[in-house]
Amino acid sequence: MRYFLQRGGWFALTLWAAITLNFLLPRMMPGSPADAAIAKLSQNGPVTEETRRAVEAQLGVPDGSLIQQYVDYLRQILSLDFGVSYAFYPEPVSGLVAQALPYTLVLVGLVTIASFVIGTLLGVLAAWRRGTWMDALPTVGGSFLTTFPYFWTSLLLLFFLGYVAHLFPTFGAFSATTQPGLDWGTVVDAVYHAALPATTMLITSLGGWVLGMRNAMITTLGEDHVTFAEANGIPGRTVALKYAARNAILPNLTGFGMALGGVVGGSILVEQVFGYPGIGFLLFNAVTGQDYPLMQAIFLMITVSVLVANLLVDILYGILDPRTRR
Amino acid sequence: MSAPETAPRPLPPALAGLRGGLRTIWTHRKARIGLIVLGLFVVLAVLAPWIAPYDPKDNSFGRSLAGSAQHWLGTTAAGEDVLSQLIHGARISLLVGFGAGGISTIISVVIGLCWGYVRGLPGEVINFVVNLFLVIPGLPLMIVVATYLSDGGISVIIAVIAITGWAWGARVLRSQTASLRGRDFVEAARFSGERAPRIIFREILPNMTSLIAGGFFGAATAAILAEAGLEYLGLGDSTIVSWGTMLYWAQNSNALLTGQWALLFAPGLCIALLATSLTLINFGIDGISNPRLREGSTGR
Amino acid sequence: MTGTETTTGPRDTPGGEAPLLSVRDLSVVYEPVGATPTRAVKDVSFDVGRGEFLGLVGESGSGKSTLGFAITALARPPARIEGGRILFGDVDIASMDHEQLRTQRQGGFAMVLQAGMNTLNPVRTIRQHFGDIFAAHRHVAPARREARAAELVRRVSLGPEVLDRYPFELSGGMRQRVTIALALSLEPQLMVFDEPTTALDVLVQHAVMDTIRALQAEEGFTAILISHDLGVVLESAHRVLVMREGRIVEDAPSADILHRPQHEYTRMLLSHFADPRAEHVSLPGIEAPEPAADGPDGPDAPAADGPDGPDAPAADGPDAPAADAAAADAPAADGPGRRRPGAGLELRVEGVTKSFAPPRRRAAGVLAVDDVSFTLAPGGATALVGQSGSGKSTLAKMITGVEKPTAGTIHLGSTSIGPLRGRALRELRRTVQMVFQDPYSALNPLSTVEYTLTRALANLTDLRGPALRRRMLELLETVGLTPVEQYAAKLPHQLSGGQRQRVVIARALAADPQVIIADEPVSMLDVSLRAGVLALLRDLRERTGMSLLYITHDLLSARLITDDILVLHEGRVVEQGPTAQVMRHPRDEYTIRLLEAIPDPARVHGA
Amino acid sequence: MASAPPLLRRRTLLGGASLAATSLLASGCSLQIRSRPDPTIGPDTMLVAGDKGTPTFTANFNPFHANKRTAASILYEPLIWINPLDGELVPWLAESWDQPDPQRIVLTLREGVSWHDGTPLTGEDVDYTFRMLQDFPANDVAGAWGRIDTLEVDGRTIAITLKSPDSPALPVIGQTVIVPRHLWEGVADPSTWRNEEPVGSGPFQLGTFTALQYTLDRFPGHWQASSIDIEHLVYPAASEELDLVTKGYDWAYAYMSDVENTWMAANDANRYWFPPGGIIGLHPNHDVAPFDDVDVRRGLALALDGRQVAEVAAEGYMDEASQSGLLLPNQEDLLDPSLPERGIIGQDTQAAIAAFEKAGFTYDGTTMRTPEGEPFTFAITTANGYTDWLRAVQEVQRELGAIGIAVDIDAPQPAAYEANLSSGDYQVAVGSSNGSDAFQGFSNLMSGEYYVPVGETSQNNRIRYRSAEADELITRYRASVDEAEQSEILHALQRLFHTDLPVIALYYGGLWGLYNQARFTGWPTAEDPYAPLQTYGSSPLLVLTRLRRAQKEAS
Repeated sequence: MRYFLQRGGWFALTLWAAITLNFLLPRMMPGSPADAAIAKLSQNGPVTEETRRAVEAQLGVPDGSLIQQYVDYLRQILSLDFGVSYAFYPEPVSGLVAQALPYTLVLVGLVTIASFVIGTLLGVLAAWRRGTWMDALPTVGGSFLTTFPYFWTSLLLLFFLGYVAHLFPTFGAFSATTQPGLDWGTVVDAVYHAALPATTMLITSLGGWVLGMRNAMITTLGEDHVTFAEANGIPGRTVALKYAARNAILPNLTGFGMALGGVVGGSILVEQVFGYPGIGFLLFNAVTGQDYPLMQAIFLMITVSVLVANLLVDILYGILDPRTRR
Repeated sequence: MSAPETAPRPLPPALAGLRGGLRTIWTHRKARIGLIVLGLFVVLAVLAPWIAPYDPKDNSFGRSLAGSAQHWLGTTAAGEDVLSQLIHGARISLLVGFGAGGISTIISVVIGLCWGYVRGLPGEVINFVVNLFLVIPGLPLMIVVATYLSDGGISVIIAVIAITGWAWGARVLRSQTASLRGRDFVEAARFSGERAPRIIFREILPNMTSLIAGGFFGAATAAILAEAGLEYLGLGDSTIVSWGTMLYWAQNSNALLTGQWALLFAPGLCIALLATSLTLINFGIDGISNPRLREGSTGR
Repeated sequence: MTGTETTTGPRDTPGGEAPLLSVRDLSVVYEPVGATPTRAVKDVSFDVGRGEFLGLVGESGSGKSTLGFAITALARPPARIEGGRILFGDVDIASMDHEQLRTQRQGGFAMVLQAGMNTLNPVRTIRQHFGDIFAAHRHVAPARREARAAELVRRVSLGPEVLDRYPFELSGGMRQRVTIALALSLEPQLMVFDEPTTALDVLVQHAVMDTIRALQAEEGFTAILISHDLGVVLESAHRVLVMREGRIVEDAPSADILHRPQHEYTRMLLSHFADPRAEHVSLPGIEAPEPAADGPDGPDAPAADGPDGPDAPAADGPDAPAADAAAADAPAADGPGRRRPGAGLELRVEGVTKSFAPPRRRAAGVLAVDDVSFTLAPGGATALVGQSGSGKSTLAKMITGVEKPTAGTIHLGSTSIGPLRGRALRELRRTVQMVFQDPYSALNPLSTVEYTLTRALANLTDLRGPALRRRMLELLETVGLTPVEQYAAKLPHQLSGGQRQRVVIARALAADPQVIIADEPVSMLDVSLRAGVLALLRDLRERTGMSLLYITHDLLSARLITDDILVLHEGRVVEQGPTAQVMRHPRDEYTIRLLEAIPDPARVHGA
Repeated sequence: MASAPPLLRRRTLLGGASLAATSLLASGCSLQIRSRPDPTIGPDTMLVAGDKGTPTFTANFNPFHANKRTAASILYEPLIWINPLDGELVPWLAESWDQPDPQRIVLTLREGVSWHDGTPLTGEDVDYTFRMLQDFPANDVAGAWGRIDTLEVDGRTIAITLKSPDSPALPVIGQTVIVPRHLWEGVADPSTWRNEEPVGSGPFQLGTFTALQYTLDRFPGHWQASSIDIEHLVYPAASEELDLVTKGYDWAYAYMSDVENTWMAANDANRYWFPPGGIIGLHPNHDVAPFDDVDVRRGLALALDGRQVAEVAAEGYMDEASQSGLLLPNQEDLLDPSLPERGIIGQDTQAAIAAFEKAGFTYDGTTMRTPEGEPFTFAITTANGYTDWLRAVQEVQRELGAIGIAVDIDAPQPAAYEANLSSGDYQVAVGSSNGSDAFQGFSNLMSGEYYVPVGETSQNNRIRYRSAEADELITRYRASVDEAEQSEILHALQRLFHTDLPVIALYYGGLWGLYNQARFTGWPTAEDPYAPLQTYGSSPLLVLTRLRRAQKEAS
């Protein structure tokens, strides 16, 4: 119980720190939102002072002291009101995020879980069949794929499978003519569109799990209790799964919670390349458009989801490891 | 060191350990391949001006030329020789990899070791900060910081990557420090009148060389990939010649459309190869930190 | 074929029937990646008859555990069976495939690994452990499994409630019993016990060994007991194999080993074995003070033991004899002005109590040390004896200022140690020093001997430059590590355990301390190395006049080098007095139990 | 070409390493991307890459928003259509106008115009629109009310009094798009209203809208309905360069690298036309020494080879810019004939060094030194991500390096770039200036009334230029409604621009029009430059009413 309370307290503290950092970071960025908007406009020709005034009137300029802004910000967060986006003026931030979130959640969430599960299983296999091709292939292959830059893999897949072979769509999360709905055709369409981004993220993240699990597993396989289980004639599969993997997965699990942030980060590049309307793409737009409110909301959301994932992992850890339960 | 040198001493222990470590890495087949590949890239980088057929910024050639005897990998949309850029690009990637990897390793060593050594409130505070850095998603943070510092060139990229990339290493080093801290020789050093900084950095640190080296290569790998990502997003310094900027320009000038896809393919492959070489070396280093991970089969 | 016909076989098994296990010309080689291969077992041959209790004894590195793993078919890379055969019944286990090997574990050979935290899967309950074995071999009907598991734990003197526990919820002794019960559940014909009691407390060790003996007698399985402790082996086994450097140097019934050892090595091992309760106790190179010499003034016994050479022959490896020879001359190195006995400070411990905060809320706090008082006279030697958890190490930490007492005071001369902090605490290191338990971990593996000693000297003395280096070499000479220049340049891994412990002692001596606290200084050393270190400690005390607080669970060593003894039990002093007297005539029941737990082969095999 | 051919040994060394890549390359060369139009798109439907999703569309058709869907500019119409090429005014909703004196404008509204819902467009709508802009300045993007004093609508007559003699106000006010009063009046805040179901008066009305694509349909009730030959316009969100080439777009606006081998190679009927749309130049900060010295500015201009810069920055598709401040050839008829070489200042290194020496600089053959004796170095600020600017700066860096001037490149993110320029926090910047309205271009750049010191922000005259002569010319122009006089003043401004070099013109920024003439004909070209091929702004209004379906003509 104490363990879970401790985790909860840590969660709350980190959340506060993340929220505060989130407040400060965008304010450190140079140039105002109006500058960003004008930069965008000026690509279509010189912008006059009159236009700047109109833009500033639209976007408003952050006013009040920093502390006042901070108080307002905290109040807004408590009421889940993130204001109006600058880059997508006059769209409310919450609407934009709500629109993008499902895509990323499904794409990143499913891919990460799939990658963790597949990678971990391959890692178990690699350690168990150490020194054979079942070890070498996932270990070396996986770590090679892991070193592919996200965007590069995306570009290659997009180019060859999308534009050259015409096997997969090249843009978006669904067909241009489909109105998103909850029928079977939409689902198939969505899966079809998610295939390339998902493949990219899967192949580039798999290696890490394979390696992590393999190393943990090899270490565990050298433990006395595994030797003892073998001395007791317990079948290999049971030893591998219930004795070795069951213990080896614990450190890997912590890594899982931590890695989630990295995967969301990686999705920025992937979504960018595939024109996938998720949080990553939105964040990129927010950053380039100097869109404080949107940036803050997304940043906060990513941090909170990583925190929540970590909390869940911690709870899962507590369930999986009887030693933490006391 | 106050010990006077009267007799010639054998190799200092740290160096001897290093030599032994290198030997262990070398015996590891995968690590050996990694070392060779890394060595090739280092040679390429160091000798770039002599190896590269042209100046990487010389744009006096035809634009978007296909591969030919003069330009094996063709030219860019600006009329620069792709092969020369590729060779020179190794310099930046190695610089960023080793620079950012080195700095973030130093940060993680200092923080990780102090964190593992101190007890009580300071430890809790460090714990909190490190965990904060761990949960804050790295790339978005990097993007924000890079945008903030966007006109400082490659050193800013290095700094950004280092600042955002040290936390995991610190965590790993902390647990090792905490376990070494319980070893008698640390207690013994205290009994010898040693002060904390010396115990941390002279007694404990050298015993984690392999772990630190592993962390360094890991951080370097991440840094190389991060640099490429930032440059690709146009958040870096697009005037330098690196594999990341090559990809940026390739994407920008539609290398895929102009058939210049060597321009897109080669830098990515180089990044992957360089990063892989570091990962492979880490296989060997893992074997030092954890002898069970040395090559071999379980006989199953 | 059967092993009995081979004339090369060591000897016929009792009853003359076919041996259960027959090992022929077995060689096992270690081939670690990136290191030179070493042969751990060399051409070993022996038979084990049905129902026999065989002991396998040897010091660390003798290959006894490797042999144990090989005969239970558990050798894994980098270990590899290089040659020879292992016949179990009439089957060569090398010919069995993976599945055959696995299935025969039930009713075949079982292994009980060295006691430790790790023989049981930390995330499975004891019941699940039993369940896994039953499920693997299906030799117990599902309906009977629960009852069978309960019965098995009862056989090792545990209640059925342990079945619901996770391993971390059990004490070390309980875990080892569970391990034995699990091995027993296989109904094996042969059980190999690999150091089954090594990491356990004396009393628990004793009880577990009793259980093993009783089980063997009841169940009639064949047992092989692997241990470094000749006493334990002689007490339990019918027949003993003595191993050294991969070879069996002697194979004889226990009584013969005890009374008529043939091999020089066996004799050496035996010579390091003594009963602390005896009137005269001596090990090679060291002799306990006579019981009559009870006074706190230190031993009247001839101090001639020291110069005899601290180490036994063939003890510390190839370098040792030279070192010993030098140590004999060591007193000459004592410069003028060294303190003589009786000149130092008195250590007074008065009503010291230490309690730790409860690990969890609502749990009771732990009272580690409870109202302990004693005085260590200048130049005196006091033993602090007790099991792990008795509070002896906590007491040592308080005396060295590492921990602060909850109540009571500790004085060194007129200085109160409790309130010392920072700089003053570092000052204390000049007078109170510590010798650590594990010489393998007490030296930084990356620092040369010279560096280690130089740092201590630089920090704790005012010596600098050449004077410091002279003193450093002098220290090495004092602890008998000569030629000093050569030892100064060595790294810990180039030294044997005994030599390392000498370096540790030299470091403790750097500041010329008045009190040395030695925390189990020989418990990690091989038996043959212990006497040398003990002799050195005693010798140093006599020469420099420092006082010694000797913390141990080993009564024999306490008897050898201390004058007074405190027996600690659960934080309290249960008995106190002159060492020899307490050993010979213990009054407290706990002291008696401790003494009785000492293996006594003579009891089994006759004096 | 200075480099020697690579040594043979180098080749063997690298041979193995690049063998794989080379063989892959060989196969890669054969991968010619071809256009694969969607066969379901009919001959009456045009695929326009005019609106890039980010990555999806949000429904915002408020024509006053910066983030509006680009098609909002076709759904709504301005009073006067202004040609982005040369600033020519074309009657649109206003069928005619008059400037009786420099302080008054009278416009006459066209008859027979109706909104998409059938309601007629009247003076009331015009009146409402201007009142709304007055009430919600955030919507007044062009700044009409910065110039209007009073506005009276009487039937079809719109009478405007200006705050001061300000004849150039006509295009600014005339470009205002008119919105329907009957639908907008009820909107609480038109400055934040998204107008998701737009009703305008333009030649096309909104068809379907999804997050990834929207369509426009021909508005049969349009006052020019007979000129509209296209039934549907499709705007997909996926309009990356790769999509442009492969998806069979009829009209796109994008800078495409190596256009001959990409866009042109993908389809036989693909064409491009890249007229100039602005001047990319070096904008010195006139409040920072030594850039306040005209000799330094002239030295810089003479040291640079604009042709080479254009070649590098725009792959040779754009020309060296004239120092007249005009877009040539678009504004050829405004050019002062007395300017030598049509105002183009060629590279003349000797003259450049002489100019610098006149400013007190010294050049020793390797390093240019300031009058103080320090090596002359300065930083050029450009925006990160504007790749052609970056290429241009790199070329400038190279060319100035040749006369011993070391140039640093400073490339902050676009927002920071804007902030730096507005507040004067830079030495020299790359910038875009001038444009279709020649006078507006000079005025925005050179007018002293916009001057603010470094540290304060202004969007106009960010170079902090002050010249009594310029101010006098600008004031005179504003007070003039006589075309001959205006032309004469423009000539004087060109001469001033040419001699005083407020900015150093490098090359023309292009208007990157790409079109396919297979299914639609009548596109503007260099021979018939009636409008640029911008897919945004009001250009499409004119282009779409000129295009004809090719197949119908054939049949």
